[in-house]
Amino acid sequence: MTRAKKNLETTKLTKEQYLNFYYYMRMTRSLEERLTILFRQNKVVGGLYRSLGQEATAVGSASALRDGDVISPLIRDMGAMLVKGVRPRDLFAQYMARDGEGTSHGRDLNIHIADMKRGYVGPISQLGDMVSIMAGVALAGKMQGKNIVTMVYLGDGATSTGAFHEGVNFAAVLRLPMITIIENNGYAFSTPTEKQCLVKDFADKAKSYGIPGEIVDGNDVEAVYNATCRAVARARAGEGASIIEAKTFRMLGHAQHDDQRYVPKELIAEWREKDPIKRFQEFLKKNKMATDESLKEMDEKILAYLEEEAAIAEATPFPTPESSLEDVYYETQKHK
Amino acid sequence: MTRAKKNLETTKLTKEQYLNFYYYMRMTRSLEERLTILFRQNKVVGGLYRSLGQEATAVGSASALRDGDVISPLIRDMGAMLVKGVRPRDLFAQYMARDGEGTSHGRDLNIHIADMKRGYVGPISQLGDMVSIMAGVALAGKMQGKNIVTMVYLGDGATSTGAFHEGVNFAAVLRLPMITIIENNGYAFSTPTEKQCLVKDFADKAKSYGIPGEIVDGNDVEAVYNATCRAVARARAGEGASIIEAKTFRMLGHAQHDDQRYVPKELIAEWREKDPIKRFQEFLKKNKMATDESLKEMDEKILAYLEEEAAIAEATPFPTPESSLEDVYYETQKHK
Amino acid sequence: MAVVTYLEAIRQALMEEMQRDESVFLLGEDIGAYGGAFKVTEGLYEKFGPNRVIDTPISESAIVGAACGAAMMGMRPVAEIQFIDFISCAFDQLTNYAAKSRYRQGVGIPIVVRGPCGGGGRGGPFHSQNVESFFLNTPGLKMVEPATAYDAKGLLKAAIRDEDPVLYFEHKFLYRRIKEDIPDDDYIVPIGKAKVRREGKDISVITYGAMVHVALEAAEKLQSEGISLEVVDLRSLLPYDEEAILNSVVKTSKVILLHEATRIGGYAGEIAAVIAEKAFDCLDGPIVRVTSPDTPVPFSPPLEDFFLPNAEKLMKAARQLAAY
Amino acid sequence: MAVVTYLEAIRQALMEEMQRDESVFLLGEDIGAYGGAFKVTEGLYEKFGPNRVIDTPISESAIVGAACGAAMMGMRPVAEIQFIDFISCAFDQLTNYAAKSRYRQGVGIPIVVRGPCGGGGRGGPFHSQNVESFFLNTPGLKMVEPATAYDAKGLLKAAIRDEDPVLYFEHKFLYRRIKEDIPDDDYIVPIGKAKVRREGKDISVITYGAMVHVALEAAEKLQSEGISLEVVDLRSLLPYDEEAILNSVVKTSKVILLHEATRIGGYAGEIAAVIAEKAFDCLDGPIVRVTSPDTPVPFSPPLEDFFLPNAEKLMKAARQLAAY
Ligand SMILES: Cc1ncc(C[n+]2csc(CCOP(=O)(O)OP(=O)(O)O)c2C)c(N)n1
Ligand SMILES: Cc1ncc(C[n+]2csc(CCOP(=O)(O)OP(=O)(O)O)c2C)c(N)n1
Ligand SMILES: [Mg+2]
Ligand SMILES: [Mg+2]
Repeated sequence: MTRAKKNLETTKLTKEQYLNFYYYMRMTRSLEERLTILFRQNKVVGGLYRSLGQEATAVGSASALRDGDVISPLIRDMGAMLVKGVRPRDLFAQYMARDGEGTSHGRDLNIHIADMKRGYVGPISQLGDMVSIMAGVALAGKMQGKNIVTMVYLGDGATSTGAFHEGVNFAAVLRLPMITIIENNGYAFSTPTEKQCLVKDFADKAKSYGIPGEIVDGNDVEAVYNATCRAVARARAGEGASIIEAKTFRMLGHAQHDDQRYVPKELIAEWREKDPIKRFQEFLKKNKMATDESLKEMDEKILAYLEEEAAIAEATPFPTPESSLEDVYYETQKHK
Repeated sequence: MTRAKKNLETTKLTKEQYLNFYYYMRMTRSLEERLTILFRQNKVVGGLYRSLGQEATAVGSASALRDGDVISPLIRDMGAMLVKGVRPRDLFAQYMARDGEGTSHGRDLNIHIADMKRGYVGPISQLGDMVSIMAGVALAGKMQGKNIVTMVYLGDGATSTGAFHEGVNFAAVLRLPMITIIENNGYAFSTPTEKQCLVKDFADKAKSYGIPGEIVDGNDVEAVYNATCRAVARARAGEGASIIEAKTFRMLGHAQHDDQRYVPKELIAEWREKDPIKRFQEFLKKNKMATDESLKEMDEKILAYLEEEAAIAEATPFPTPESSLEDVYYETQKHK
Repeated sequence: MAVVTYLEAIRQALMEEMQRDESVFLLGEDIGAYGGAFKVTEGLYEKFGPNRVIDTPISESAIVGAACGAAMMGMRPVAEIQFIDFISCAFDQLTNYAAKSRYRQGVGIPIVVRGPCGGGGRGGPFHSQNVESFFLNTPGLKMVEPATAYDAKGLLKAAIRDEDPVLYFEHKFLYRRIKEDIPDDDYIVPIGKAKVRREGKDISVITYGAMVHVALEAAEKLQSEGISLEVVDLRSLLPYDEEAILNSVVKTSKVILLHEATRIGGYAGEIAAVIAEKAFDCLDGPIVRVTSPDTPVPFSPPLEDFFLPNAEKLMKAARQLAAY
Repeated sequence: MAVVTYLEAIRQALMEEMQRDESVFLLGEDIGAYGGAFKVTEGLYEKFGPNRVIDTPISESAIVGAACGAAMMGMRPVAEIQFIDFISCAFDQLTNYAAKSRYRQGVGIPIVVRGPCGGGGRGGPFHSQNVESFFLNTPGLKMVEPATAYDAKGLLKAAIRDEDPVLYFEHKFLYRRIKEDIPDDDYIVPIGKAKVRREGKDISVITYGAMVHVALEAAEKLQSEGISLEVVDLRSLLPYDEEAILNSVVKTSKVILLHEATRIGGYAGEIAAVIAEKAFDCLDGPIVRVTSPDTPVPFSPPLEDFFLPNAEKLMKAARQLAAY
């Protein structure tokens, strides 16, 4: 039965689904490119982080979820947030430290925003901590009979934290419907994976928790989607937690200020060939789901949409100084 | 070459070595029995923890080490401390909260005493923390060209801590000569292993760090010794860290106050048959290394020795109240 | 009304809150069938089952993290830390996730993290600590520490119903040593309100937890010497009852701050600062701290007895201050 | 003598100590070839190689733990925490292992744990914290925070040579903003000694870190108003220089305690308590705290600017106190 269900959920994608993959990957990249412009214009406050080359992982995995499911994204997972319904204006405003619904009202930075209704939690910077948070969300869902799934994203580097270990083990033992997506992009800041951990495949970490671990090509959006569907099906069937390792690559530095001179040029060149968007464009064309023209049209629509959204964000005011004193406790909460 | 060395170190035990195994296992058990009497006489301060049934793990593993190597024992590893040269009087005095060289001067409890010369570190109660401490000791040894090995003992329960994870991974990545002995004794306080972790074999945790993991019968002192020798040989050859899972059983409650009613009677009965000392006695006799009489003689010698040691400890005064103010900083250090 | 110990009062609060509200559940190490290291949760597993009394792996960070996550979904988790000393392993989750969530992402975290604190039990450096100061500089957290069975129950209920993360410190020395008649019906002790345990006119002793009893003992003994101590039991450490503190100082003009935690960086500093800032005019003498000395909590009886504040030490300080 | 920034002074101290003593080595995240997130260790990897400048996994607890273990063997590790906010992940190892080792097992832990603290850089809640109060109630630890390039170098050298664990907080706002001529030859700034940065007679401003510069700015501006501030730079937070504090209070009779950390449970409490206990007689006015308000550190420029103490806020408090 479980098996049947799995097949059901992982096969026969519709054209609409494929085009959605494209839409969200393209949107992610264009949004980040737009942010880069804002960054150069000194409108972005603080660092700017890119997910260039990793869009397929974020989009493919989040696309396997449904309403009610909750994700905890990181800086490389804007694509997953977009799939879950964040508005580009929220991200623009957030990066520009503006106020407004959908932002953190200037309290926190980059993608640190939550919308429990849309299904994303605002992570904290301390890497690994979100794993047990999402185990708790999954636990509550189970208690409340909601049959939801939670998904926590983190990088190869974050697997070294004690919090990662405690969180995954906790979810495993309590058989919680939580999926951990390890985005292995080759580096943690300047540190290559071989200095982070001796395993070649981070999916092997699953063996230490007695849960399924699967490796997937993180630059193949459909493969990511399918692998996630399998894990989601297990989770919904009550079979508990899973780990998915998405093998991908960080095509830019850790953040805008990092020129990643420590990354061998050949490696970057090699991975440029595997660009998930370019690759998916070819796939769509080959399978007659798109033409150069239709893609161009979609791209332009996205750009126009982002332009509007950025304008809305730019028109959003900064929060008022005094508002910084609110919301520490329920008793002083203004923003609900 | 490494292989040759391994064989060299793991084969052909002398009669003396075998008798030493027995001596230390017997000493451990008798010492703890003596402590139990002191406990009933209200002379032990705080809780009393026993390693009944686990003596082979502690003794076999520590016997594979040499001078200069450093261990971090836990409450079930008095046997390892004895092998490393702790005096029974130190343990008696320590459990009775007395002063004196070789104790913590009444500051800390049970086996929380250190002797860097003899090669044991005083653990702290926070489980898992000692792993990275011992990684650091190993790192220093390596830097100082000492070719020493460090060994950290912990239970099945402690593997759930983030500190365990960070410490083992750290040692793995830096290829440090550190051996982690996971004493899987079926329970962590009242919690059975299946509520601690879904893996059957804790040795599988090694797969998550890319280091060797070996399962050994923890009630077979020679097997433990041999497995540890293999790991020690790897460590000294520069091959880095290892995990050994010793499968054993906690024959008494977590501490004296715990009647372990939560442990199925059959399980206890089953493991009573596997008692490491009884089993080793048979082995010695079968191999003509001992007779009932020679064993009895040794046992009595041990008892007499412990009696003397306990008397010395009982005669040791409590620390003076004012001494509690010393040694917080180097500037106020009295005890060197 | 029934006579219950401090420990039973805690258990009652858990039981009643779980009965009252389905979203209340417990998680921690060995709290299920075993009933917890101190048997605080005894019987609750049998009553509410494994889904609401959850045994966890030895993972304090995950315990607190999972509690936060569940709270975000509308649950009301109560996490037990087997000894409060081990909360150090969850320091990060508490101060960075739980405390800041409402502020930075608009999502409240109504959790309670409770556990046994304090010395006097020959627990040594890792089973005797008082950890309140570690968390005092973290906006977003609340902290309470009851001194009586009545408050133990009422404060725990208030903590469970509170919308924010509350650290609930139960002094293990009091678990079975104190008992009192407490009402059978539902009541809470509001967070943020102190209580004057004994009226006095010469010196205000501001304290909390097990030290309240030390203060009362000293007050009783000093009466015959003509020194009248007022004993203020803070009950809530964060937020604290500034009004009650200042009222008492206005009345007595002299203050002793008493706590079991060590001196430097201890809780008294905060209260000294508030008084020295807001009631400076009323002060007729130095603000005196009576605390443990600046060492880890030692294990051996003569050392621990020397270490802990007691009625004699307090009386000595009070006599000096009275003579000032 | 050469003009160096605060950041360069830190790097010089590391370099010179590594040259002087083979047992000194560095460990932390991205500190090797990359030179650290703020480039503090830049060039050291090239000079001393991978065995003495060790890149680690993202494991703050293991970084501190391994440093402790190495120190027990006679090494002198200096651990970098990429942002001091992440020290929360090593809170347990620091307070329970490092701090208590000498006391409970007779083995000293001469480590330094250093990292960038403080706000003003639009770092938000997790890259701007001041964490000194979290550690103030833990006997066995030492803490320092330099305000000048000279002290940055001298205190770091003293910390490395110290026999006990020292937390060394470097204020990231100062990294490249301040510079000065410092001696080429070896010198240390002793731990536990404050420095009067500016003599004054009306009010003592007791502070440390980046706030020293705020205090100096305010002092300069208030001079024309006829208010004379004395600025005491604590430099060492644990132990602190009680004598210097009391001397200044005796001189001015009025005190403002200034720090960037938030108010409740902040460092000022300890100093207020010491003054209110030991210099009560000399006080001519309330002890005033100027601190950040009790919220996480907000990210957006208008919020962070509103949040942080500055010369205006200090001047306002000083005017009020002067008029008292
Ligand atoms: C506990 C903790 N330590 C250090 C950091 C600083 N830090 C932020 S991102 C990062 C690298 C993360 O690498 P990885 O997990 O592989 O994610 P990626 O950036 O590659 O997506 C580091 C070290 C942190 N955020 N949290
Ligand atoms: C971080 C931490 N959490 C909780 C405890 C309380 N505690 C002490 S021993 C123990 C059980 C340990 O089980 P295991 O690791 O299997 O060792 P065993 O006692 O079976 O040898 C627990 C929960 C602790 N010491 N440290
Ligand atoms: Mg990465
Ligand atoms: Mg066990």
